[in-house]
Amino acid sequence: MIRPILHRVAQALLVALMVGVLTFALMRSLPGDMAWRVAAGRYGYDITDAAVMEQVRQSLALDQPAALALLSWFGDLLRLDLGVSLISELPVVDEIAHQLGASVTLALTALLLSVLLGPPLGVLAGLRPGGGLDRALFALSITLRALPQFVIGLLLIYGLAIVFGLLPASGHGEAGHVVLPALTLAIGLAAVSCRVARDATVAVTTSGYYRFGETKGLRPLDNFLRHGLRNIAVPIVTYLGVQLVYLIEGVVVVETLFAWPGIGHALVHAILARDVPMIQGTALVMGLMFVLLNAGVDVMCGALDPRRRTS
Amino acid sequence: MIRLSRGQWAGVALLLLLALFALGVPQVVPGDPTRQSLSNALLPPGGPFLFGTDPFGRDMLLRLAAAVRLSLGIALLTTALAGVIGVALGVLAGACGGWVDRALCGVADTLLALPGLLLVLLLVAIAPGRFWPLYLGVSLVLWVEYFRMTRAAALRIAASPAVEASRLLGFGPFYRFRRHYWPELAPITLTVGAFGSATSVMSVAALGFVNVGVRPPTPELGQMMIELMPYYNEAPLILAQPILVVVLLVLALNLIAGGKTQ
Amino acid sequence: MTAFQRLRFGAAWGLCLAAALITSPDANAAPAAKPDDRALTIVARWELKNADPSVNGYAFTRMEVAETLVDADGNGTPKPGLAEGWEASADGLTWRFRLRTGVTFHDGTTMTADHVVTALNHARAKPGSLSKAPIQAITADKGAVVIRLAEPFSPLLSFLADSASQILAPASYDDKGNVTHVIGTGPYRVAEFKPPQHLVVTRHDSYWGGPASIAKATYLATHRSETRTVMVESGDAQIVFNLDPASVQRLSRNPKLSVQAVPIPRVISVKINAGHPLLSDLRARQALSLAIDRTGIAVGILRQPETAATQLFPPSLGAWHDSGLPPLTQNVERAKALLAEMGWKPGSNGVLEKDGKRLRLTLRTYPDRPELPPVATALADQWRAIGVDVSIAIGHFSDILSGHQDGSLELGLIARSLAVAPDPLGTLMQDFGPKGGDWGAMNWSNPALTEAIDRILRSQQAEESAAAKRAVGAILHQELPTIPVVWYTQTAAVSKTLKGFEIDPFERSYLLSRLRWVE
Amino acid sequence: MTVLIEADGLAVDGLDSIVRPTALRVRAGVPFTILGETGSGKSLLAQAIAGTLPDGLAARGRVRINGRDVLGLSHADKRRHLWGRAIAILPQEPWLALDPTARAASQVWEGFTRILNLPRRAAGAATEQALRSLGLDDAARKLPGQLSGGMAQRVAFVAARAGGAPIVIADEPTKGLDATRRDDAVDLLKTGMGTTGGLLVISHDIAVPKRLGGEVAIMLKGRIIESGPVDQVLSNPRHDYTRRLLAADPAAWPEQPTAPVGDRLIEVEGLAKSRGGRTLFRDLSFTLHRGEIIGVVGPSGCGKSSLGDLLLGVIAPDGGTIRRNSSWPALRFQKVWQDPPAAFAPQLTLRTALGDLVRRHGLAWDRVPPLMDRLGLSTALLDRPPGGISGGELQRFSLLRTLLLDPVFLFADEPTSRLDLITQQEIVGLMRGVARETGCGLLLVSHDHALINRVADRVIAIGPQSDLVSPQLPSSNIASSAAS
Repeated sequence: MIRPILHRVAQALLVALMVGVLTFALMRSLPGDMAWRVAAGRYGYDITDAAVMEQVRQSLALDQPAALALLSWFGDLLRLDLGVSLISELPVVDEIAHQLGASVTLALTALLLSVLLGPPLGVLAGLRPGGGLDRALFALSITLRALPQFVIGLLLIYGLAIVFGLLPASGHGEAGHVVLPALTLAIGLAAVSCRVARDATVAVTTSGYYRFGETKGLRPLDNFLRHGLRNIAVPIVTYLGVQLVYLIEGVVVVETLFAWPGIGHALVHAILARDVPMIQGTALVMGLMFVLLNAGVDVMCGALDPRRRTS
Repeated sequence: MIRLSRGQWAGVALLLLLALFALGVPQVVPGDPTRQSLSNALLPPGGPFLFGTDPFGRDMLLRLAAAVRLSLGIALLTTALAGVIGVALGVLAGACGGWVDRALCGVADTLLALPGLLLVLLLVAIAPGRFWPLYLGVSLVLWVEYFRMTRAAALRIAASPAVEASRLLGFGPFYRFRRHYWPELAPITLTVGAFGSATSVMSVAALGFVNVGVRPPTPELGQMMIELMPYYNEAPLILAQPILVVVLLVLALNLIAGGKTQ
Repeated sequence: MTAFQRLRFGAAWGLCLAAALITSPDANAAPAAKPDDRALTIVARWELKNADPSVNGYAFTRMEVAETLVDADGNGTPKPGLAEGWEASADGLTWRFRLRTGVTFHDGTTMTADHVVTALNHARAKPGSLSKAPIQAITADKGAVVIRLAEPFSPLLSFLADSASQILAPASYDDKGNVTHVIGTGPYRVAEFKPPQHLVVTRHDSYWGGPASIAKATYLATHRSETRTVMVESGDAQIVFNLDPASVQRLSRNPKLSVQAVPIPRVISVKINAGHPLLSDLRARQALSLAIDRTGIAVGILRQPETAATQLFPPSLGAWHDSGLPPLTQNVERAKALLAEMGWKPGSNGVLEKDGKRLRLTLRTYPDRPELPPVATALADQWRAIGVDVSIAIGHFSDILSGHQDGSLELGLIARSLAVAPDPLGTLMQDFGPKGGDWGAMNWSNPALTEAIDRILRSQQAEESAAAKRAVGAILHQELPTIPVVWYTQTAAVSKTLKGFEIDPFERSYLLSRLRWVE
Repeated sequence: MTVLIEADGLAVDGLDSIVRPTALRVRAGVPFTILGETGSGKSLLAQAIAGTLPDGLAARGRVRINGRDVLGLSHADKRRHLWGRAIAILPQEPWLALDPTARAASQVWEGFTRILNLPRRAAGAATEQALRSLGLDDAARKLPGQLSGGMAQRVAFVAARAGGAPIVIADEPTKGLDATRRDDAVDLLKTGMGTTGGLLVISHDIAVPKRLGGEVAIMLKGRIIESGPVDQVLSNPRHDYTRRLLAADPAAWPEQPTAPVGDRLIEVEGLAKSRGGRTLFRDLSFTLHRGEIIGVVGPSGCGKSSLGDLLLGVIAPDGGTIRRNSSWPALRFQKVWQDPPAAFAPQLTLRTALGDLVRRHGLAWDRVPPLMDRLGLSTALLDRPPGGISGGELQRFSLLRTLLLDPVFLFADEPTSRLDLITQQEIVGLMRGVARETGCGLLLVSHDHALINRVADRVIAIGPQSDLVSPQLPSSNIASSAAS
């Protein structure tokens, strides 16, 4: 149990290092003058001009050497200080604290919905491989996986929000608002996890121990509950770890589409506006969220699979 | 060498059909996919233009064909680049083991610590509208998958008696790669490649969606969708085309990947 | 886990799924509250950044939280705001503003001249119109505010009407003069301010002009036009601004909505580097202008035929628009002839060549205004028809500004507001001054134009001013330092559950206090 | 004596008839073994009786268990109802049959609660007792992955029988076990049966019926060719196949004369090797001469294979020296593997594989046909992939490819442990012939003492407790202490 924790801690450090160096190097090499972007981001196109930009340039101390700026960022990070957004001039931590809640709500709702949708269907299909449900689910899954996330989102909006008026299309603040964006993410996740569940079910039900459970004399339901469920769940939960990448990436696209005031949305904007502290802050938090969720998956795997605890 | 299932054949057939469409249309229908004619905007399919026109009066048939060429081209290039690097390093790591393996795994783990889209977004932001950051970014994300799969297989193959036998029988590393590794890696490469291509098609479209992809007027599927999205009520058949094409492309690639999940 | 527990788990999981499916629509069930308490949602594309008036002041004046000393009517003519009236000295150097009495800030403080002076001085220190005015001092004098100028400056009133010049309570500022809370005098007060998306306001019951009808309103910034359209279609928002052209038609057919479009003093034009060897010749600029099918763009892309620009100033700018000017029209043959006259000859692919060099240019534009990329695409296509090979670079709008500064810009397609403050004069001084302007002329200047602008600045007489304004229009029309393409219309879709909706052409206010719910 | 299982005209139909109509009787207290080689249909016969035939195969005829006709049972569920209650079906490979994520005790416990419907506490006590009776106290809290093969075998046995079924059907219960463990497993089955239970065992190993006693049936190509009490059938076989089968048992092989000693090939002095922190052997010294056969025995995992690999130079020793006669290049030191299909590139036809080898070393293809002839391989096999021919044939090919290189040393690592008895005898015979005729030194590793005993000139026994046992003992003098 110590090794996985150490592994995740190392990964978290790696994320911090990578985000720091990468975003810094990239942003420094971006085309155009940073002061322009910052001025533009702050004041908008009607007010920004050369004079405004000059004022911004002086206020930002952008002439600082890159290495020094990077070092000071790491130094600040150690003190849990992510700096001040160049655009809003508010502390990055405050902005992220506000956005992170929204993103986590979205991500976790999506994960929950996907777990409710995908694996149960996959298990049902896997119990009768080659059956009608299996084939239908295969077709559905492969089609859904061929749809880009934003298309799924738009289809859902037009379908559920406009035509049927069931759900609010966009916005934030009420419980109902999370459903569509979360569903958009969840459908993509479920399309894959139902196949994982299906394959796992087939593998388990054709395994020697499942067969042994039957010939031992266990009733099918007993056998499924005692030897099927846990063994099917292990690969599904493990796969959740793989899907987290999709989730985090999806958050970027889906938040933009649904005007969800989360961290992915903030990241895209920060990149466009060249708000280096925000980019580093958001990328760092997203990376750490990824690591943390992965650690959560580890814990769940450990809880499900006693082999992890003993080996 | 690689035996394809029925579904995989269907995927190959579909992909060939799309490629034929992409390459054949310009041969049959003369014209320029970026040529506008505002008086012919949003003509429905079936009229003077077989697939209709977009809001700028550009021929959808030509645009779709060009967009498929672009998507396939990017997909092919990125997967090929990532494939060559990934397989070569994967075999190297798997077959050599030791510090080579540890070093390469370290690099791969580092890249995996961060979601790929983030990497691509940052790279694309360096040179908006250019192709190379797209190629580089997508390849950088894809090669890790090749590497991991190839390495896992190579580890297994390297430990197999067949490879040991080959060595004892006096065969060199190239022979072993050709006769032992490659036949087993080929199907994996195909699967990963098909998945990678699908990922690449999707990523490029998603970047088009956040306006950081290929620059207009070059026809690109994601951007076409966004351009046409507002007309969903007015010209649904036009909007459906790029969506359908993306779905078919990714579907074909997913089918080739064997409907597998990973 | 025992099997029984597992079974229970399974049952729970089924229930959860069912519950998710059944309960989620409830979240959207129509609010059962009294009509009076209904909250209004307004969606527009501008994201909120912070409380600084120079950065985000427009959001607070639009939501009627903050007000300015001087207001403007639908034509941009100054009218009393927090100042009841004003007088200028004969030399035009001293302005005295009489303050409205009985005005209270949202924190209950009564507004005094000192408060106003403080607010204006803070505004002067930040980027914005006021910082560009030749102000010597702002002082309080017996309940009035006195502004002393270094030289006569006719657009002062207009500058005071700029949202960046809004009057806030002293408690709004911190020690360094930065605004931390927006405490204004308007009919609405800030209830919640969550950048980048949310601004919630509630009615300020002791507003000097009497309380508004609608109790609560939310401003929601939504970047994508598709999303905005969807929100008004699904009923999540009652008012949506900045519709993309394609949605305008669709939304106008929606029986639950009405769509309004009002011409505003903003114009899409091509900014030209007149110092570029290919573009320094007036004939080249004329040829580019003649090649443009403005009506085609207005109809095909903006879907509003009347927006095709016939000159720089749209008719909404009253005194500046000169109907006597010959309209800008398309004449491809004439354009080709002009280029041929300059010595350009058709080369391969129909692109013109001279001395082995191809006529190739790059047009920069930006996607913040969703119309720009399509217009750029159309322009490139129309220019190609006369043999000019133009490639499009869609990037950040600051690329155009920095391109202006470092001289690398060739062509830029911009959407320029001619009236950041209600009077376009300030904008014109900035854009077409002797050194050109970031958003205007580049490597181009015209002494006659400078002189005409100067005349307007100093003029105290309407007639003299009008003649000078016509001269300005004529010079810009003739010389084409920028090529106007289409004028702007502000579009909005409004739910029919509201009445009294109007678009302010100067985008100063959403006029919330005039709205009421349909009974 | 009560007849517990009674089959008449029992046949299994697949694409073609796989098990011909067969009759057998299993009586209480009398173990019954079906003996046969791979593909003889013995497993299918057992599955037909137990009702566990794979999809696509159907049984016909009549099967009575405890006097009840089970094939005719209208509903599959009723058939299932026999499982665990009337018949306990012991899995082939117990380590694959135990749920890897469930602790050993719980896999036994569920039989008591779910099938016998004991209350929780009583089931717990019963589990504890059942495990203790087989010395599995320690195993209770362990996961299958933490159990040794023998322990897994016993846990599976307890789990299968927890439902209280009197009849045990065991399919290849000794597969993959070395001799000692094999005997333990057989004893376990026999004890478990008692005097009233039934026991049906499927095996390819003659040692099983020998130790079990009771009755035996010999199966060949889908039919029982001979059956009866073990003593009678094995001592007085009537069928020619049975006779060959018995003769193929290494114990029955004729003694071979030891070879005259040739040149020194490999000299080993003070050799030591450890793996995973455990010493496999140390201070091992011996000399292998040309034409000599040295046998290596020991329980699985004791380092037999490592010894061979050390001699080949594939792995390096931890201590001591290995001197190979430098007159011959490394290429002429070769190896034959345990699992023939694993030692060939699966996608290549044998013609391609051999062709590659011939080309690589500039040999003439002419040399291949005579060798094939001598190894008893038909040329038709050349165009098949390794997976397309039998294990015995493939093992001959692996011998063939080494012979093309004129080996002076051959390390044969359990070369016949995956093969049937008769094939084993043929392959070992060939190897022996090669060693004697070409003067090739042979290091033969096997877990089968009897086999080594018959073939080797000298024996090295490696044991787990005693770090090193008896180098250079005469073959008649195998240290029996090497058992675990």
